[in-house]
This record gives sequence, structure tokens and C-alpha cells, in this order.
Amino acid sequence: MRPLIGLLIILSLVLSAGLLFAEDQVQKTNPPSQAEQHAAAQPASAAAAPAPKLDTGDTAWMIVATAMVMLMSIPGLALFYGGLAKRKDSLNTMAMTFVTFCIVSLLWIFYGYSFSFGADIAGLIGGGEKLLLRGIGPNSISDLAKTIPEYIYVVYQLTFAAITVALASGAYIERMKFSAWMLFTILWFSFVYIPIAHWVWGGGFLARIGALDFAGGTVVHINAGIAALVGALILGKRNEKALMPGNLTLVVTGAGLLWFGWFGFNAGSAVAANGIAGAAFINTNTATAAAAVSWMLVEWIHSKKPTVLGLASGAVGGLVAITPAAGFVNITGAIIIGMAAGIIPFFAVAMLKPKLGYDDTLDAFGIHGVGGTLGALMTGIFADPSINEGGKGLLYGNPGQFLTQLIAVGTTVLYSGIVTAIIFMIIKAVVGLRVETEDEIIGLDESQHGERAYNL
Amino acid sequence: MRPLIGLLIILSLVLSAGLLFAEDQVQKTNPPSQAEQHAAAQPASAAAAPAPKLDTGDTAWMIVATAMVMLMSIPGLALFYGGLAKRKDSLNTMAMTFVTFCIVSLLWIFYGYSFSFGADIAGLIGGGEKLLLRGIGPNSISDLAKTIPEYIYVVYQLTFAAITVALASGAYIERMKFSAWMLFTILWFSFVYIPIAHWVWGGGFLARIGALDFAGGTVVHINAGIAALVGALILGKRNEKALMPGNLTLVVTGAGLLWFGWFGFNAGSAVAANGIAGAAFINTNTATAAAAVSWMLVEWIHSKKPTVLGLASGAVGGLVAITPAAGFVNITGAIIIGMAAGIIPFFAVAMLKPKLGYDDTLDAFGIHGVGGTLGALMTGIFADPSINEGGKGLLYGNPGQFLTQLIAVGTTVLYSGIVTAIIFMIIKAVVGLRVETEDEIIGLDESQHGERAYNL
Amino acid sequence: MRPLIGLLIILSLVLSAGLLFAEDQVQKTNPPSQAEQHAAAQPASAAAAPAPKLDTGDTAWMIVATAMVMLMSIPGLALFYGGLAKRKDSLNTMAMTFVTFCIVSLLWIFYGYSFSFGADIAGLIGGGEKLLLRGIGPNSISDLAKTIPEYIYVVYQLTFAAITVALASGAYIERMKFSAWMLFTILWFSFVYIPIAHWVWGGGFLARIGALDFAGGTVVHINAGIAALVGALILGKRNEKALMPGNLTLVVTGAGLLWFGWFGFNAGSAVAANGIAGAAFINTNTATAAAAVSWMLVEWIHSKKPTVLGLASGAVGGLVAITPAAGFVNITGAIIIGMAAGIIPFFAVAMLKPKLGYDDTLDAFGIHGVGGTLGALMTGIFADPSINEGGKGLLYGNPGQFLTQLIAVGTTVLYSGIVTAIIFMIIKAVVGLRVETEDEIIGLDESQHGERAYNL
Amino acid sequence: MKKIEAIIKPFKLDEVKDALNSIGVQGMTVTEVKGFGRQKGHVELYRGAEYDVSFVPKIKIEAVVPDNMADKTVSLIESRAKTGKIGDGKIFVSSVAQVVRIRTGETGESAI
Amino acid sequence: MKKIEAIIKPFKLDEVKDALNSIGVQGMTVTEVKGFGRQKGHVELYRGAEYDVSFVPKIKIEAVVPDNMADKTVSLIESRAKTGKIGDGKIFVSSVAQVVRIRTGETGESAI
Amino acid sequence: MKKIEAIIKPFKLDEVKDALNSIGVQGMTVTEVKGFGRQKGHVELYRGAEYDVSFVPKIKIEAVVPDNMADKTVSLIESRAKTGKIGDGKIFVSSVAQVVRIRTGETGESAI
Ligand SMILES: Nc1ncnc2c1ncn2[C@@H]1O[C@H](COP(=O)(O)OP(=O)(O)O)[C@@H](O)[C@H]1O
Ligand SMILES: Nc1ncnc2c1ncn2[C@@H]1O[C@H](COP(=O)(O)OP(=O)(O)O)[C@@H](O)[C@H]1O
Ligand SMILES: Nc1ncnc2c1ncn2[C@@H]1O[C@H](COP(=O)(O)OP(=O)(O)O)[C@@H](O)[C@H]1O
Repeated sequence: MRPLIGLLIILSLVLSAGLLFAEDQVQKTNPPSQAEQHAAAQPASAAAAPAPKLDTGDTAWMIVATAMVMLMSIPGLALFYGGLAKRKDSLNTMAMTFVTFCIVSLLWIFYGYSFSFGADIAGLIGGGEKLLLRGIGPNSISDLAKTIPEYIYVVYQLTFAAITVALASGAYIERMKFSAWMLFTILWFSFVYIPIAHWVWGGGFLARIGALDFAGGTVVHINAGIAALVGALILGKRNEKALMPGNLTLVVTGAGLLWFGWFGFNAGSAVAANGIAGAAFINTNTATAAAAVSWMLVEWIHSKKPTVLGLASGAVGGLVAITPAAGFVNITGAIIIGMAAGIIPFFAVAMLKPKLGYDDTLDAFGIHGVGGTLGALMTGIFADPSINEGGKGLLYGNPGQFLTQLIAVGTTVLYSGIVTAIIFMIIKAVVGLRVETEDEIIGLDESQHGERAYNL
Repeated sequence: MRPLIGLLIILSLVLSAGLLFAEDQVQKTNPPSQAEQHAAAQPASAAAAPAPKLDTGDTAWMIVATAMVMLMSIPGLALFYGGLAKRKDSLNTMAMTFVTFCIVSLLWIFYGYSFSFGADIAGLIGGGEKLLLRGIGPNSISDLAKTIPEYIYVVYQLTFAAITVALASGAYIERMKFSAWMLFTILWFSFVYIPIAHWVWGGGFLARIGALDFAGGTVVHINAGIAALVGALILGKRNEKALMPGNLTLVVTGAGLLWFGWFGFNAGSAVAANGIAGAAFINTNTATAAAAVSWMLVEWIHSKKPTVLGLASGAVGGLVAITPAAGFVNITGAIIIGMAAGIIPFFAVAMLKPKLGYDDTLDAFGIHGVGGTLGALMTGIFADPSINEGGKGLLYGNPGQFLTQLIAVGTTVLYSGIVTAIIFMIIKAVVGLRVETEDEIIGLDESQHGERAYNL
Repeated sequence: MRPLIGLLIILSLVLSAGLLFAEDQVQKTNPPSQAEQHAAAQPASAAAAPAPKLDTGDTAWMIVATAMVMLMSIPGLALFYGGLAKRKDSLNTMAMTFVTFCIVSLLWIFYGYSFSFGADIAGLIGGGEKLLLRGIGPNSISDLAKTIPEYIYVVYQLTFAAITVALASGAYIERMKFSAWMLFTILWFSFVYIPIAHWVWGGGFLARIGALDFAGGTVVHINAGIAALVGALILGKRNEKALMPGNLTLVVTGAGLLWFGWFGFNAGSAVAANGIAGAAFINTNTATAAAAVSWMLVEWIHSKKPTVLGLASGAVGGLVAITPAAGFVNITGAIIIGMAAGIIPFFAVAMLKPKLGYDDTLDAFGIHGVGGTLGALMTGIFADPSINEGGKGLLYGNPGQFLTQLIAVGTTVLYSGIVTAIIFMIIKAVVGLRVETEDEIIGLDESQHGERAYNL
Repeated sequence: MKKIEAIIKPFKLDEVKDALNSIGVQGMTVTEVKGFGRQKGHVELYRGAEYDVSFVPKIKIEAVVPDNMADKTVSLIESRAKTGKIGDGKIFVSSVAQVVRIRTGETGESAI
Repeated sequence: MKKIEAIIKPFKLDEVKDALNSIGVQGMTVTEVKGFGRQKGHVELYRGAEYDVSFVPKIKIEAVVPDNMADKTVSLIESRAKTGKIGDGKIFVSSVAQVVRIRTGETGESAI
Repeated sequence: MKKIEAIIKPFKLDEVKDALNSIGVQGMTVTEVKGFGRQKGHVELYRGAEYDVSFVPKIKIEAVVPDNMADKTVSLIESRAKTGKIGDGKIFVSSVAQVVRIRTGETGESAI
């Protein structure tokens, strides 16, 4: 009960601060938000900025894409992570993703969408004019998605926010208090995800300098990966450090659902049923396959056996790395990014982690942080203007793009790293971070929820 | 073998009665069915009743929505229920949903679609002119869904019928004969689902008095919930009354797939890729999240721990309650309905059930019956004409709507309750209701199917 | 390591042979590929061969359909097969499907698409002009799919290739070396799948004689089924011959995902969101339900109990049999095909297999080979020109169609059977076919991957 | 002290346990085991083909009791676990030299 | 030789095992069991309703040791498995007539 | 009567069981256990990192036999379960005071 009360207090504070700030902003008139990342994903003819008009085909695709990205969290990620957790921690691991999706779903409606995608304020944050979706109705269409109902765009973006937070949990499981995790969700979503989403996609300063991030390399994966690393360091090591997957059939199931849903994530980021969506789709599938195979081969050589977990991990690594690049690179770029994404995260996980000694339970940093960085930088190299005129990489005569990508990555790493650390300090003070050692040994399913995954 | 023969006889009787009745009806000319619930979900411009013309975007969305609702049954509901059942009853529980989907799929083609959506006869039942889909071809378009192939509309409605029957099984599992369940499927589908679907959606008398039910609060959830309660009372208590979930990872997986599929259920009920679909989508997600969180918080206070099953149950409660309201209410309405749907069904399940003493194994009544009623009534309060001009609730100056909703709920409860009781009596007489006590203790997987879920 | 090296060598040989051959072909100018199977699935008005122009509705549907067919492999088939395997072999079984999807994803981009769907050479094989997708960009549209981005069409066809190979694994599991399986994937995909796909769908000789195969009865199911049979014969019997499903809840889950994804497979084969897609959709659902029920009833009579595995097997049998017929037959045809598909494969599996004595672990031949043949032949009987003017069967006055179907089936059986046998001989020579007996007894999860599915 | 080890049919567990409790045998330890015996496993029919499952799922109950309780315990288990059909199981009795209750350090009969 | 059979709380397994290893008891066999005793299972709250789970998950450790090691082994297990709370479990000691090491065919104490 | 308890490698179960049947030992009870011994578990490599799994999965066979069958049973198990590699397992023999067949109420050797 105590942690519950703490949680509720924090929640009200965040909420009222947000609303006050909003009241303040709504007074001023803001220029319409800049054409941004996703607009760049539209074909050339769209550049003439036609009046927003609903297209049933685009709408059909984006409704489904939104549902697909939702599926990535529950049950996709919940299964992928839940199956990798020890048997006695699997439900708690699934609950972390589940509760995060629910909390973010509400906060996104309350203030997340407005502060991320409201009219830009100084390149830093969105305005408060859309708090609680004020002014949005069934006929509204956003400037950022000119052919679909704004309602769909709101939920589409919501699903990205939710999974980003949930991804970080992979580094914290098997020891973190459930109440601490909920508090983390509220704070990190509010103070880390929202601003970065605004910077890159909402017309903020990273959008203005031209950083390319098709579907979320920086906003989602680097961001979550850094939070994972910092959090794992502050939380400290688990009592039993082994990775002892409770149920690998769930992991394969989760990986499959993630792959499926990721088509909504990446191809959906074209915000239309068009050729860019097609390019993002084929690049996603190709890079994922390349990464799964290359992870498996490296593992076969390095550890003597090809594992199913390796195939699944490689696939996720490939999905992560192709995310920022999906709508910008050509098929050769996708193959190269995919191959790199099967090899570099493998070594991050197998070599770097033991050396640095942090305890990132499910390698959220090794796969999302490293894979996301890889993808963001390689986008700066391989972005092919004949695929998408909105992006031109080093290989196509624009070395500046690589620098821009570096800046975007650096900014995200710094901001996410520092604010995550502060948030962990606050949580430690308010409800505490870790469960008791005995509760950890007994398992978090029993100690946090009073449940067991299986009565077999 | 004996029950099998009984089943086959009943099936032939139902079939021939249906066909005879149909022959009779086809003679008369019926006026085209009234514009109904779903038509109301179309935007204003559609009111001019344009000629039916296929729209590829709407068609794309509705094809996928149909597949998504199919997924809700197999494996969605099968997993949700199968994981909650005792280990030794999990396959039987899954088989109940599986076989029901198959049987209803066939009967819907034979006579279900025609009697539900055929030309209205006296407000009570559809005509027989579409038996075995007579007259429907690849180019047919129904008046009720003017931009998509009628074939898709037929299967879309089929998936609703199938899951409604399957939902009731949650109250009967761990003791009911498999043959009795199949007989129940045939009879209840024919004599309860079909008429109520016609009354509300097929131009019947509840449609005419203006009852609002966007995606199935009365037809699906109240209907199944009452059948669950009545059936549980007649079946009597299980030998071991505990809820002892065999595999909660399946429950989370099932809940996720239900949530995903429910977007097809609710947003698909706009029968178009438009802003109403967008509203239904965002309301569905919001209410579900609110209900999951509120169930978890109430449980945390009431039972000292937040459970994963609580999160999943709350989510399903939210999905149920928002179903009739999804395309009518605004976002505030969705939040309030969601919060109520996490709290009221919780107390129905935790307090009411023990007091009344019926043994509803998986709380099909507590969640679907209570949640559905809640949603149907709150639709009468919160329906906001600025979201959908087809619905105006008490809060927007139309107190009569609440009364209409009460009538619709009352009619459904009465009709479903009485006919379900009669059907159970018939089944008892024909094949018997319950398995032997020893078979119940050994488990229904072994005794009904000769299988075990796991050989671990 | 040794098998790994063998694999890599073979891969490079296949690759370089392909590329050389391609270089050769690209010189010559090829006439555009014939209008084929899928074109026939377009409504009459399309016959005037309008200029390719992207339609957002068709594109929306085909993007999703592609994702749905991907889901059929991972996790759909992986779960269906993995749950049926013995506990100790379940991960290996899942890995076979997983790795095949990845390998085929890459090879399809490298040369598969080009040799299957490139400009026809002598009715036998496609040209090399599209190797590595040369010349295809976001704005490309294929003549075979005139309203969607070619990128989507490429991946859509890819998902068919991948699952076809994976289907055969059902006959080989619980004894085949993982390296041998990977080699099989490379060779069989290259030398069996690609040519047959070209013959039927890529404008090859079977397309020219007018063989009807809406979504893959010959190319996918007969082809995989024959490979399953031939491979099972050459591999020999397992040490423990029983079918001892490790986890039937996974089987039900997999069956549900297959059913769901199959709507993408069959209705997607209309390559448009239109009435033919609607017909394929309703036929698919109806035949599947009919097959599940009829398998269950036959089993009930034959083996005294209706099993969950029977329901699931019948459903898959129905999905297989309706595949070639889905967009050609009317609803009565679908019901008859479905009923036959629940009965004939059952007897193939229950009677024929024990008599002939081959050890097809999961009945890939009995279900896909027999069911596919059934469907292909019945398409020749029931194809109804009022559903799709592209197909006219024996019942509608065109007995020649049945003969044509027989030729297509025979050709596929012969070619697939012979080349599969040769490929198995090559694999035996290069890396060997079977694991050691002790490794087989210990289980392939442990011996091939060093993993266990469950740590429960 | 005696250790009573009974192999019984799983669905008889609750009945046997309640009976033992009623005569004051509070402590027991239960294990899920596979039994091989005269009762010959069963035939499973998957896809119409028969497969022998050679074992039968059984429950093993272990209870250590004071010597003077042993006979009573055995005959109680016997009467409650009996269905009269093949596969009802066996009861084995053997000697235990020492018992320690970990929580208190008590030993001998008072530790049971 | 003596067979030491200890029923302990699952989360104590690692500690007990390491302690036994440290005094030279290398071999042991561990089984997951369900315990019934004074510790009364627990109440699970599903959907607000209470359900008694009558058993408690326990771990059974079996180690056969030479006679002269028996007391030491017992008291070591006792000290390491103890939390002082109800349900800490029991240790049973009984005689073993013969031991064979399958790999070598050794018998008696040298086979342990 | 003697209780023969053998801890063996899982993949030897079928062979041992068939051999015992062949000399007339019809009844036995089998449990899945975790073995700790000289054979040191194994190293699992997940994502390139090594994790020690300290136990090895083993099978425990328990068979109660008449005194005169004990030696034969032991040596048969020994010969069939042997691979010569570490971890082949152990056989323990101890006395059983009484046996009851629940179905018939028979006791002693005739109950086995
Ligand atoms: N000699 C034995 N040693 C150990 N366990 C035995 C022995 N004989 C029987 N059992 C156990 O008792 C169970 C029941 O025995 P079974 O021979 O099938 O029936 P019944 O006890 O009715 O003769 C067996 O499944 C097995 O677990
Ligand atoms: N007489 C007994 N025979 C066999 N096992 C017993 C006996 N008494 C207790 N046990 C086992 O020891 C466990 C702990 O016993 P319990 O009575 O709960 O606590 P405590 O040992 O602290 O008194 C039980 O769960 C049961 O597994
Ligand atoms: N003293 C013992 N008490 C109980 N079980 C033992 C003992 N020693 C060995 N075992 C069991 O026998 C198995 C094999 O023993 P191990 O020392 O690994 O090999 P080996 O028998 O070849 O020397 C162990 O895994 C354990 O289950």
C-alpha cells in the first residue's frame, strides 16, 4: 500500500505540473509544426503540401499498422522478455510491459501527445493546446499525417511511446520492485520520451538540423537502450546472474510477433500505403533475416552451436538496426545493416558486457542501444535519395549527414543517460528500487504479485 | 458414440426446420432491411444513401478487421480461457472455443446470416432469402455495408456470432460434457444469438426504437454473460471450486490477442476506414488501459497485491464495456467507462459471486454480463453527437436514450436468460450436462479427449 | 564447424552459379511475362489491361496480407510443429522454420524473385534481370500486380517460398541434422521451389496450359508434401516412432495463427481488395471449418474420442485443400472441398501411413501432399466461372480443366519427387543427414543447439 | 519411526490426505511420479494412430510416523486409496533412524 | 552407510548444497516436491476471491554418506536450512545396505 | 524385501526398464530428479556468455523386490545403465519392512 500511495502522489504532481504548463502555453499562438521526418517519407508529389484529405487506403493501412505496433508490446515483447526471464520471474516481467502499455496509453492522451506533437516551443517541447486531445474529433486530420484521421495518428504514436518504455525493462527485471517500475514508467515517459520524440518527430531541434530517423532509431532504441544501461548500473547486479530462460518457446513466439508487428512500426512510419512503405517493408524483412543468420553464424563459430535464442536475438537486432534506415536505404544497404546488426550486438553482449560488468538482464542495452546506434549511423551512410528524396547519406555525396546523425545520437545518449539517472535517484528515495534478497530468490512472481506462471 | 448420434439428430432437425421456414419466407417479398446501427456509424455525408460502390480502402480494412476478430476466438479466447483453466482441463477449454467457431462458421453460412440479416419479418427475424448465401456473389454489396463485398460482411458478422457463443463457455468449463457443449452451440446460436442479432443490427425492433450498440454490448456481451450465469446455475458447482490457472503466460498472450483483435471488433464496426473507426479505435484503447489500471489498483488495495491476472481481467473488462460505446462517446466518456469497467466487474467477481454462490468458473458473467450492461447503459449517458450524430446520450440532452438502453438490456437479459434455461433442459434430456465426478477429477482433457496438454 | 564450412561452400556455389547464369540472361531481351494465375483473379474490367497505377486500398491490403503470411511461418508454423514435436525436440523444430524463413528471405532477394518472376525463358525459368532486385524502386509496379508497389509483391511472394520449404520439415524432425536442414533449404528452394513457382505463377508452361492454382495448391502444398514423403523415406525411421506432442497448447495457438495468416495467403492471392478476395476469404473460412468438424467426427467414430489435435489437424487440412480453389469455387464447392479435406487426409494419416511404413513425423505428406492434391483436382471440378471468369471446372462444362489439373499435379509430383531425392543424396554426401542415435535419444534441442525449451 | 511410502492414483490424493490429517498425521511430502506396473500405461490415439504410453501418472506420498502409528496409517491409506481396479498402487514401510525438525532442532518422535 | 533425506525451503537449496560440498559431500540428488505440514500452504487471491493452495513447494535433497559423516551432514543441513520460521522442513536419516557406482562397479563406501 | 533405488542417465531409462521387465521385475516407480555429483552440470552458452547449470537431469528408478532378487536386479541395472562415462549414476539398496498392495490388501512378497 505504501508504494501505491507514493505512486499516486507522484502521478498527481506530474499531471498538475503538465496542466499548469499547458494553460500557460495555450495562450500564445504557435506557428504550425515543421514538416518533419515522416513528411519526408512522402513521395515527391506530396511536397506541394496538398490540403489534408482522408484517403481510405492510407487509413486502412494505418489503422492496422497501429494495431500491429500495439501487438508488439502485448503480447509480443511481454512474451519475448517473459520467456527469457527465469521461470519464477516470468509473470512479473510480462506485467512490466503490460502495465507500462496501460499507463502510457492514459498519459499519452492526457498530455503526451500534446507535448510531443503540439505546436513547437523553441525547438524543445510541444505546446499544451492538445491536452486531453482538446480540439480533436473524428474529422480532424493532423498536418503530420495528411490522409488519415488524427485519432489514428495519436494512437499510432502512442504505441511507439509505450514500447520504448517497456523495452528498458529488459535490463531491470528479476530484481526491481513493481511499484518502482510503475513510477519509472510515469517519470521516464514524461521527462525523457516526450521531449526526445518532440525533438526528432514533433518539429523540434533535431528535426530542424535534418537528423534522419525513419521509425525510431534514436527516439525508441538508443533512448531505451541507454536508459537500460544506466538503470542496470544503478540497480546493481542480481543475486543469481545467469540468464536462465524459463520458456524459450515463448521467446520464439514473441520474436515472431515482434517481427510481424515491426512491419507496422517501420512500414507504417511512411504514414501511407505507398512505395516508401513498400521500401520500408522489404528493407525490414531483409535486414532482419540477414541479422538472424549472421548472429547465428557468429555464434556457431564463437560458441560452437547455433542456438534458437541466437536466431531470435539476431532477428531483433536486425529489426532494431533497420528501424531508422527502413524508408531511406536501398536493398544493399539493408543487407549490410542487417549483417552488421547480427555481429556487432552479438559482441557487445558476449564480450563487452562481461568486461564492463553491468548486469543488463536481457541485453536491452546490447541489442537496442548498440543496434539502434548502429542503425542511426549507418542511415547517415547509406540513405539513398533514389529511394527517398528526404534522405541522402555519405555514400551518396552528403558526408554532413553522418555528422548530423552523430549529433542526434550524442544528444539522445547524453540527455537520456542523465535524466534516467536522476529519475532512478528519485525512485530510490520515494519507493526504493530493489526487492528484498529473499524475495528475489523466491522470485518476483510470488513476491510482487502472489502468482505463479505455471501450475503444471 | 451415443452423444454423437444425438448431436447429429438435433443438427438435422434444426437444419431442416430452418430450411422449411426459409422456403416459406422466400415466397413473400420483403422490403429492404432498415438502415441500422452500423449505418448510423457512417459520417453525415453518407446519409444521402449513395449507391453501393466498392471502396478498396474500406474493403482492405474490413478484410483485415474480419481476420482480426477471427483471431480473437482462435487462438485469442482459447488461450485466455485455456490458460485460466486447471492444467488438466486446459485443452478441453480450448476445444470448446475451437469447435464452436467451426460449427458457427458453417451454420452461419447455412442459415445464420439469412435469419439475422435477411429482410426483416415483423421486427423479429430475418427472412430466408439468403439461406446458403443464395444470390450473393463476388460483386454483391449489402445495403448495410455499402462499400465492401458482401462476402466480407458475411464473414465479419460470422466472427461476432462465433465468439459470442464461445464466451459463455467460460462459465461452464471443468465439468461440462463436450457433446453437451456442441449441442449448446447449435441450439443457442440458432435460438438466442440469431434473433437478438436481428433485433439490434438486422433491422429488428430494438434497432427501430433506437437502441445504441456500436459493436455488441447487448448482442455479444450481455447476451453471453446471461447465458453464462444461467448455465452455471443449472450445471451446478464443480467438484474443486478453486480458480487454479494452469498457465498464466497463456492468459497474458490471450489477453494481448484479444486486445489486438478487438480493434477489428470495435473500429471495424464502423464498416469503413474513416474517422468514426478512428474514434472507436482510440476509445477502445483508452478505456481498456483505464480499466486495466483501475482493476489493478482496486485489487492492490483490496487484496494487497497487484496481479497479472488482474491487469488482464481489467483489460478485458474495459474492452467489454467500451464495445457498445466505442463509436459514440468522446475520449472523456471512454476514460470514465474504462475506469468503471475496472472497478464494478471486480466487485461483481470478488463480492457478488461468493455471496450469490453460483460457480461461474472464469467469470464470464462477472466480466461480460456486468461489463456489457455497464457499457450499454453508459452509452445512453455519454453518447456524444459531435462524435457520431447517430447517438445522443443523457448528458447531451437526450434522457430518453438511457431508457431505450434499459429496454434493450432488459429485453436481452430476459430473452437470453429464459431461452438459455430451456436449452439447458433440452441438452440435459438429450445427452446430459456433466461428466462423471471421477472424470471431472481426472480432468476433462483426459476424459473427454484422451489428451494431455503438456508432456513436459 | 565442419558442417558450417560445408554449408558456406555450397551457398557460394549456388550463388555464383546463379549470378553467372543471370549475367548471361540479362543480355537478351525478354518479352514481358504472360498474364498469369493472379491476373485471372482480377475482375473482368481489369481484362482491358489498364496501365499500372498504385491504389492505396489494394496496397493497404497487400502490405497486411504479406505480414500475415510472414506470421504463418514465425511463429505460426513454428508453434504448430514445435508443439507437436517431443518436448526434447521442440526448439529444434521451431529453429528449422525460423532459419528457413531467414535463409529464403535472403536468397529470394538475391535470385529467387528474378528466376521465378523474371521474364520467362522457354516456359521453364525466369530471367536474371531482377537479380538483387535490380531496377526495382519504390515507384516500381509489376505487371503481375498492377496496383501495388512491386516491393510488396516481392515480399508477398517471398513469404510463400519460405513457408513452402518450412512445411517439409514436419516430415524430417526429431532426427535430421540442423546443418543438413539448412543445406536442404538452400538447395530445395533453388532447384525445386523456384522453377515450379515460375511454371505456375511466373508465366511458365503450366500457366500456359491453363492450370488453375489460386494460392498455391501445387506450388506450395503438393510440392512440400512430396518433398516431405521422399525425404522421410530417405531419412528413415526415428528411434522412437511415437507422436508424443510436447505441448498441445502451442499446437492450438499455431493452428489459430495459421488460420488467421491463411486469409492473407488465400484472399491476398487476389492481389487486390476486391470481390474475388472476398470470395477467397469466405471460401477459406468455410472449408476450414467444414474440415475441422469432419475430421473430428471421423475421428470420433474411428478412435472413439474427438481430440483437440484432430480439430487442429482438420482445420489445417481444410486450409490446404481450399488453397488452390479459394478464388474459383462457390460456397457449395468450398463446403464439399472442406468436408473431403477433413476425411481423406485423416485416412491417409491413420491408415495409409502405417501401411506404407514411412515415418513422416508430423504428417506433412498426409496433410499437405494429400490435401493439396485433393484441392488441386477438386478445383478442376468445382471452379465456377460466375465466381471468377478465369476458371471453369468440369461441373460447369469444362472437363478438360480436370485433365489440366491432373497434368499440373503430376508434373509437380514427378519433378519435386525426383529432385528432392537427388538433393537428399547430395546432402548425405556433404554433411550427412541424421544425428547420432544417442543425440536423437537425448533430443535435438540439447544436441543441436545446446538449449532446453523449458526450465520449469 | 517408520517411513510410509505410498504410490497411489493421483485423483485419490485429496481423500488420502484428508484421512491422514484426521488421525493426526499432519506432515507429508508428495511427489509426482511415473508408475510402471501391471496397469499398462495407456494407448493414445493421435491422428488415428495408436501410441503406447508405457507409464501411468502416479502420486507418491511419503509420511514419517511414530512406530505406533504405522499400522493405522497403512491401513487407512489402503482403505482410502482403493478403487479395486488395477493400478491402485503399493504401500512400502521402512525404518527411519532419526528425524530432525530443522526449525527447532527437535529430534526423534517429537520432531515428526 | 546412511541416507540423509532433507525436505527444505526451495530458496535454501544453493546454500545447503554449497555447504555440503564444502565438507566433502559431493553427490546428492534433488527432487521438487509438494509439502504438507504445519505450514499451511497459502492463500491465493485470484480476482479478489481466496483460494487455498494446500501444499507448499519444497525441495527434497537425498545424499547417501558414510556412517561417520552422517551426524556432521545432518547438523550442517540443519544450520543452513534454518530460517526459524514455520515450514523449515525435516531431516530423515535411514540405513542403506549397499551402494554401487554404475560407471566403475565399485561398491560400499568407496562408491559414494 | 529390498528397495533398489537407481539414479541413472535419462536416455538409459527404456533400456533399463526393458531389462528389469525381462527378469520379472514388473513394478517400478520413476521420478525426474536433478543430480549433483562428479559430473559437473554443464555450461550453457546464451548470447555468447557462459552460464553454469550446476545440476544434471537424472532419472530415479525405485523398485522393491524380494530379497532373493536384489543382487540380480542390481547387477542388471549396473550393466544396462553403464556407458563408462562420468555421471552414470548410483544404485542404493535398503531394507523394506512391509509391502501392501492396495487393490487386494495382499502384503509381503506376494504384494510386490
Ligand atoms: N515393485 C515395485 N516397486 C516400486 N513401485 C512399484 C512396484 N510395483 C508397483 N509399483 C508402483 O505401483 C503402481 C501400481 O502398480 P500396478 O502393478 O500397476 O497395479 P496394482 O498395484 O493394482 O497391482 C505402479 O504404477 C508403480 O508405480
Ligand atoms: N511426518 C512427515 N513426513 C514426511 N514429510 C514431512 C513430515 N512432516 C513434515 N514434512 C515435510 O516437511 C515440511 C515442513 O513441515 P512443517 O510442518 O510445515 O514445518 P516445520 O518443519 O517447521 O514444523 C512439510 O511441508 C513436509 O514436506
Ligand atoms: N552420495 C550420493 N547421494 C545421492 N545421490 C548421489 C550421490 N552421489 C551421486 N549421486 C547421484 O548420482 C549422479 C551421478 O554421480 P556422479 O558423481 O556425477 O557420477 P559417477 O556416478 O559416474 O561418479 C549424481 O548426479 C547424483 O544424482
